[in-house]
Amino acid sequence: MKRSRLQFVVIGALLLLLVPALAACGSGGNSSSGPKVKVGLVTDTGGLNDKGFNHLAYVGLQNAMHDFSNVVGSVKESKSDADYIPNLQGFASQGYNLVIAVGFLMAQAVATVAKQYPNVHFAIIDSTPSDANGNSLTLPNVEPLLFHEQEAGALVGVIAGMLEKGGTTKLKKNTISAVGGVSIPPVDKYIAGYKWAAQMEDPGVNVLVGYSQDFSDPTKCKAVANSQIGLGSDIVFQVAGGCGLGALQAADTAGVYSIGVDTDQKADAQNVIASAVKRVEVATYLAIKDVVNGHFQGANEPAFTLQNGGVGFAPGNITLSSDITAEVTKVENAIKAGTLTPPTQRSW
Amino acid sequence: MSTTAPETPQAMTGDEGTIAIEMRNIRKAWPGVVANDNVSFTVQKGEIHALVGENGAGKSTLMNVLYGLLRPDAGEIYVNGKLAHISGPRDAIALGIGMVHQHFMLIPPLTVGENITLGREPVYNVDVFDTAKANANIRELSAQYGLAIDPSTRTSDLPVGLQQRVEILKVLYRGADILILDEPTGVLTPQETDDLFVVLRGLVKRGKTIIFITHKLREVLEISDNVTVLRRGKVVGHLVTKETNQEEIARMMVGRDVLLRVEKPPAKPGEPLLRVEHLNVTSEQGIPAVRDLSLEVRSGEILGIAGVEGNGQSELVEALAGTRQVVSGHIQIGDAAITNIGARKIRSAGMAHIPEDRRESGLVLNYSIADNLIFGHQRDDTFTWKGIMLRLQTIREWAERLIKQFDIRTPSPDIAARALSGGNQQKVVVARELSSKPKVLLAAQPTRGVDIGAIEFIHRQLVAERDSGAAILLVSAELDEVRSLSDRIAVMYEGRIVSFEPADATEERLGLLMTGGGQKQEHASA
Amino acid sequence: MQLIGQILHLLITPALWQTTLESGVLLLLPALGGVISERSGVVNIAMEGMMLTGAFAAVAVAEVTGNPWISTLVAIAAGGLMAVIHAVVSIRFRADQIISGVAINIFAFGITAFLNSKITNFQGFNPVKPSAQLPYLHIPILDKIPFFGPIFFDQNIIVYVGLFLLVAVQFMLFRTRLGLRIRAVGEHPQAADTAGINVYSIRYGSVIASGLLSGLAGAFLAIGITNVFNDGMTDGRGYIALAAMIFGKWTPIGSFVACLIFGLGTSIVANNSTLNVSRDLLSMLPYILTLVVLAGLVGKSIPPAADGQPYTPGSE
Amino acid sequence: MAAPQAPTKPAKPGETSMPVIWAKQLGRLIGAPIGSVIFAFIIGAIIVLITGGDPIQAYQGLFCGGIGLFCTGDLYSSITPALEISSTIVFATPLIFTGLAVALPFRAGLFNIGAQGQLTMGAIAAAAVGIHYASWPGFILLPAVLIVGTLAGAAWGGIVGVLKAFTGAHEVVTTIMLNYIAAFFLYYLLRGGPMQLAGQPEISANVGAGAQLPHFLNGNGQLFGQPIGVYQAHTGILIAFAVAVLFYILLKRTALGYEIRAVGQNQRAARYAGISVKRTLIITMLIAGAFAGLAGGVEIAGLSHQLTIRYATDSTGFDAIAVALLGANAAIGIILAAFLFAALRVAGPVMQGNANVSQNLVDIIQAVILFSIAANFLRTFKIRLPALRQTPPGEDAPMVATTVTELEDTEPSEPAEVGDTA
Repeated sequence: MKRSRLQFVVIGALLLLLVPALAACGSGGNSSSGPKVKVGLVTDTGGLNDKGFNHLAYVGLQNAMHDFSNVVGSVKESKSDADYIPNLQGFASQGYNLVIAVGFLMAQAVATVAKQYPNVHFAIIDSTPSDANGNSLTLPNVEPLLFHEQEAGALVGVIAGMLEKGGTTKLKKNTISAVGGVSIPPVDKYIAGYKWAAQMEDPGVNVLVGYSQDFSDPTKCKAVANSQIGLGSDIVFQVAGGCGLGALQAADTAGVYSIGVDTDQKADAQNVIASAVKRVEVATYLAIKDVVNGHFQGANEPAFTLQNGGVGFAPGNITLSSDITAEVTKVENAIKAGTLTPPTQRSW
Repeated sequence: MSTTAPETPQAMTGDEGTIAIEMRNIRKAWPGVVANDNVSFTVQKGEIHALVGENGAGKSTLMNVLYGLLRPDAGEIYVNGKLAHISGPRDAIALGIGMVHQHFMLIPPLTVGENITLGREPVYNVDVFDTAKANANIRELSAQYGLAIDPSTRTSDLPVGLQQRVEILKVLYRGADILILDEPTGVLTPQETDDLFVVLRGLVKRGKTIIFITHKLREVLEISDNVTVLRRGKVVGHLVTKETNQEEIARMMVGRDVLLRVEKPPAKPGEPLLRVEHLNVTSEQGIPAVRDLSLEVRSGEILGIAGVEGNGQSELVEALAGTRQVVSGHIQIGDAAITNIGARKIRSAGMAHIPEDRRESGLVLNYSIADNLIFGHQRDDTFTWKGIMLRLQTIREWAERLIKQFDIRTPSPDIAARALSGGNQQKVVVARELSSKPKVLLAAQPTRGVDIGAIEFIHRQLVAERDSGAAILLVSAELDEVRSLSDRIAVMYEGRIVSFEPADATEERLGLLMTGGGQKQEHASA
Repeated sequence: MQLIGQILHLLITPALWQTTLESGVLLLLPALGGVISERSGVVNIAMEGMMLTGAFAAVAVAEVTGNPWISTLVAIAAGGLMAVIHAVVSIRFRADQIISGVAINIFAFGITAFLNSKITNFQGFNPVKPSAQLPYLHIPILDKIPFFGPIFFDQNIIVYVGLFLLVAVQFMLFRTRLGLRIRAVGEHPQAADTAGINVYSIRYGSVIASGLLSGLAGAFLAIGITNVFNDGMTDGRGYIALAAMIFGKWTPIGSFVACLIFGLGTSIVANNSTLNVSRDLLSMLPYILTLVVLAGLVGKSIPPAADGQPYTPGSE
Repeated sequence: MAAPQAPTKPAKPGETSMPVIWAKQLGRLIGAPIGSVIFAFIIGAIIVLITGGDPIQAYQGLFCGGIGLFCTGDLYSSITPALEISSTIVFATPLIFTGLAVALPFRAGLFNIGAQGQLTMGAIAAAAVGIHYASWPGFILLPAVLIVGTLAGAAWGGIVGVLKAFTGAHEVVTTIMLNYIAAFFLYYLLRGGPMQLAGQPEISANVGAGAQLPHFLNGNGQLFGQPIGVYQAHTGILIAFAVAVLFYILLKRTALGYEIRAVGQNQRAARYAGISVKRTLIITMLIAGAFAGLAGGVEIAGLSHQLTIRYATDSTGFDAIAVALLGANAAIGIILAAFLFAALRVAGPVMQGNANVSQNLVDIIQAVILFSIAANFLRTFKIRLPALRQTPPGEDAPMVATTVTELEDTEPSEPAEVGDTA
């Protein structure tokens, strides 16, 4: 009897919690025709709804499913890095045509599984596969989807440097900053380009760089950003995915500028002046398209650059003066032309 | 003998003016135990009525029924002449009944004022506790009854006597006219007891009625107007204090209807095996419980400790067993000093211990009988290989042997001790302790809560153990048991041994000694 | 020498103290809940789950209504709902309160993540719009005071609410009839019962209050300090609040001090760009400090006497 | 109140036969866990149903993904059952160790939430040895790795025991703090600290080949249509079984285990019997820490071969609490519960990937299992927690539990049970 009361209470509680869910549930998935192309997406520990590259990769998958009716997509979210290998194997063992690993941190796992399944196509975002010693590998069935983040970083760096030089910013301490997640190449390349370009425009500018050690908890990035703003940063560049939303929010609260990352983030905060864009969704889409069309490139897949539209920048909520936009265009063209090459290594 | 039979309740109209409480034919039973058997109990307004009886006689049960903490199986309660339905303390409070519990219902970290007013707190601004008003009320109450106390003191900082005063004030604050005091002097020093009596007399003078539960007869004579004696759940007498004396009450209390005969040959005492010198031990509350106590028990002898419970027997036994720190003094088994060397070493020195509460200290109820039969010996070479691996087969055989030898009624040694009856549980403890062939055996309340058959069996085992040369220290609240088993009797009162008596000492004499009589009063020392 | 200079420089940074206060109040809210619950005798390690539920509810409702106040109210209620489960299981069923708390935490994580995926079809909620966020108050003039201005007059509204609740709970516990009864029930339920107090009502109320406060903390986290919901976003803060409460000896003020220490730990880590020490090593400091304090070097922490013990009437 | 003794009817031999008693005990022992699991699955189904999912598809996914059963139909026929079983074994291995690490302190009346941190420290130490002495031969290196992991976990657990015994610091709080400290220490080591692999944050170099536990299946061919290399089940599970046997022997066959259980059941009686409660608590936590530390060592040696942040971020040490409770704190129960939870864990992504039901359903199921066990916890497992001196007879004995950690405690008075069966 006691038991049944407990059940009543638990069920009742569940029902109450579930009320909002009822409104929102729907089912997705159109049936496809033609030879199926099964695509599996394995997220890193950030999960699908990380508001960062896992999310963007998922958008790319959905776009592909929309455009190619024979593409069937599935997702596995990794709860810890222990799940990387089983999740990749899970798709490969089921005869998936393409398995996409999202993120630099899966470099070793992809190499391990790709060697086990030489007939399955793999793609990994932000990295090449790597061996146990961290050396990158060239595997014919793995397509590394690499981006020249430093080029996107450079464009927003130009804006930041010009604004500082113009002296129209709030704090006037000639300081800008970047909030990184964890110090991994894709993050550091963004920041390297940003710093290089800002100092190219305004050699005296002080560029603060901090890491939150996290890609998902916004409070951490917010605290780092607040610290930087406290030290006089007028412009905060977030390079930390979902965590970085906290940095954007900190800038809004303090009334200073912010720069978004990966995707156009002007909707996420008021003071976003631009976003350094990296089209993970496009890369994912193209990788799927390659498999659909039988043009899988493997290790020969070219990097995504300003030149081919794989990276870029998106304007924000603040109208920039014409000399700034002109300068951005100038630098953009120079990079595309190869006359300017932003650095890829960290120098801080 | 001025016993009046329990009065037949008179028509309530006639006594409405004079009778405060009348309980008629109260019965309260638990499976196997009748705690109150057709008890009728009447208290006049404005008197101090002592309710006396041995431990387990049913006094507290009766009062808990009156206060609504227990529901009677049968019977009626009249308060001030009106039939009352008391289903909880709240009802009792509403009827003007207050109870000072043996274990105080005080909340140590709260102030005196908070404790007293709890549940009826004065407030202002909706819910803000009005400290000033509470304290003023209490001061007024204090002055009225002569119970001086500082309402802003933390209750935990008060000595026990003052804590009791807080309890009394708490009851008075709730407007009680009838006060039940359950063993109020059990925790008090003699000086504090005197103070309490002054207070009680003052309360009566102001029209309060007091029911005073005790087993200390000296106090009964000193403070009460009337006495009701309970024995084994029944009223055995109603006495007018002025017309009686300590001996008479003691005889009624202790009774002689179930005198257990133990056949035993005369003792052949040998060398002293247990020697205790000038032992001092404090209780949990830090109060001296055993005071400068010395005794010795010889091989082949049972020394019985007689005494009303709470006079330091438990602390004495725990100190000897090594589970309570000795403050000062010396204990030895044979020639080996065992003072404060820890329970394990004391056991290996040859001490066995039947603790007074088998469920709390003697057994692990969820352990099997076999496991309980080696409890405390689990590292002996007999039962373990190099102190590591238990020898299960040996343990099982051992258990089967003891089960047979001690007549433990169980289908299997694998049954959990929890599932056994009280008597069989106690046999498990006795079997274990005796089987270690101890030099000294501490037997504390060895037959408490045990059926007659098991009592006789355990008594025979103790005598047999004596005859095989052990020194036995028997502590029992049952005077009959002490008298029938012991070869010598030590009477303990307020932490001291007040007298060593021969085995054939009369019940009256022992009763007197146990309740603080029959010896020079050493009252003022506190 | 250089390190000392860096530390000094860090300590006079207003941002350090601003974040300390904000993080401290975020922990304070569930800690206050814990104080109330445990003062009434119910161990509550489920603040984590209650907070997480509150965070989820806040973001979900903000998405629909766009109103921060409605969202906050629903978040508070959602935390309270979780508390009801804990209260029923641990008071009515007298289950082990710690295990019930652990179960709440796992359950809250599971149900919020499950619903998050379900409602948004694995996309996650969008960041909450600024108009649906709990606002930051820039108190005019005062916020211009050097150093103290940004720390005290440039904070989220919930920081002020939290500080108000700190005073209110401290006052309630130690100055009001209700507080007296809560403490009585937590110390000695039998005594309270014999004094005519309904032990069960007090305990139910106290546990639910802890859920309401934790739910508020969840809202503060999700639509105040940040503007998103992430699965498991409370990230152990409920457990830290629990530790802070014990550290603070079951008093609101003491808990607040402990919360500030944890907040300072968080803040130093975030502000250490001037300090040449690993962030992760710095992050260990508050936990080590707590351990040292608990180890009794600073003083023993004694819980309410009946904390964790279910009450059965008529027992002694 | 004077506690009236409530003597119970003496057991009359022959009235109840041992097989009946055993059957009753068995029923009592496994009834609640099985009931809890069924109950949790029902709740899970309801949740799936009202959120518009198909519970049958979802549960088919859990069975198929966890234990390779019912891998049929459009959704699941592409799954290789053997691979799923192999993965379940992989995930069950650390859960058995940590489940034991939670269960042993439970038996002594302590609540070890710190298995996570103990595992972390074990993994760190094991990896450090395995990397630093990578060139050592396997017959030295492998034992060294496992032993060092064990010792590190024991030390981490021992801190809890010492604090508990000597200062009374509540183990729930100390273990939470130690979990965080261990986690941040791991992060430090792997994020710019001495163990980070150059250019690769959050992972270390691999341990030497000699430090690796063999897999069950080796070679380059195919098995069940998959390359053999994907079957990651490793011999660590055998060590887990061995430790479970050790746990059983420790508890049931050794004097120490006897004392641990006695302290957990009745500290007062234990003291009367001459058992040192403090010493027993410390030893218990040392052993528990050793179990969890060994989990870390075995994971390094058997599975990951490198230190990664998973050793702090995954929830093994917390899942272990549910495993221990569901497993009734007994060796065989823990093994079964560990396999159940591992199967759920492995099946979650299969269910999500193939049936589009969020794998967080698994967390909900675990929580509900825990709830329903907690509400019945005492009665079922007789983990004595309660301090109830007197039950008014006539009511049934209430389920009473208090914190597992009271230093003084008493038995609940429950009605005798042998007589009841008559």
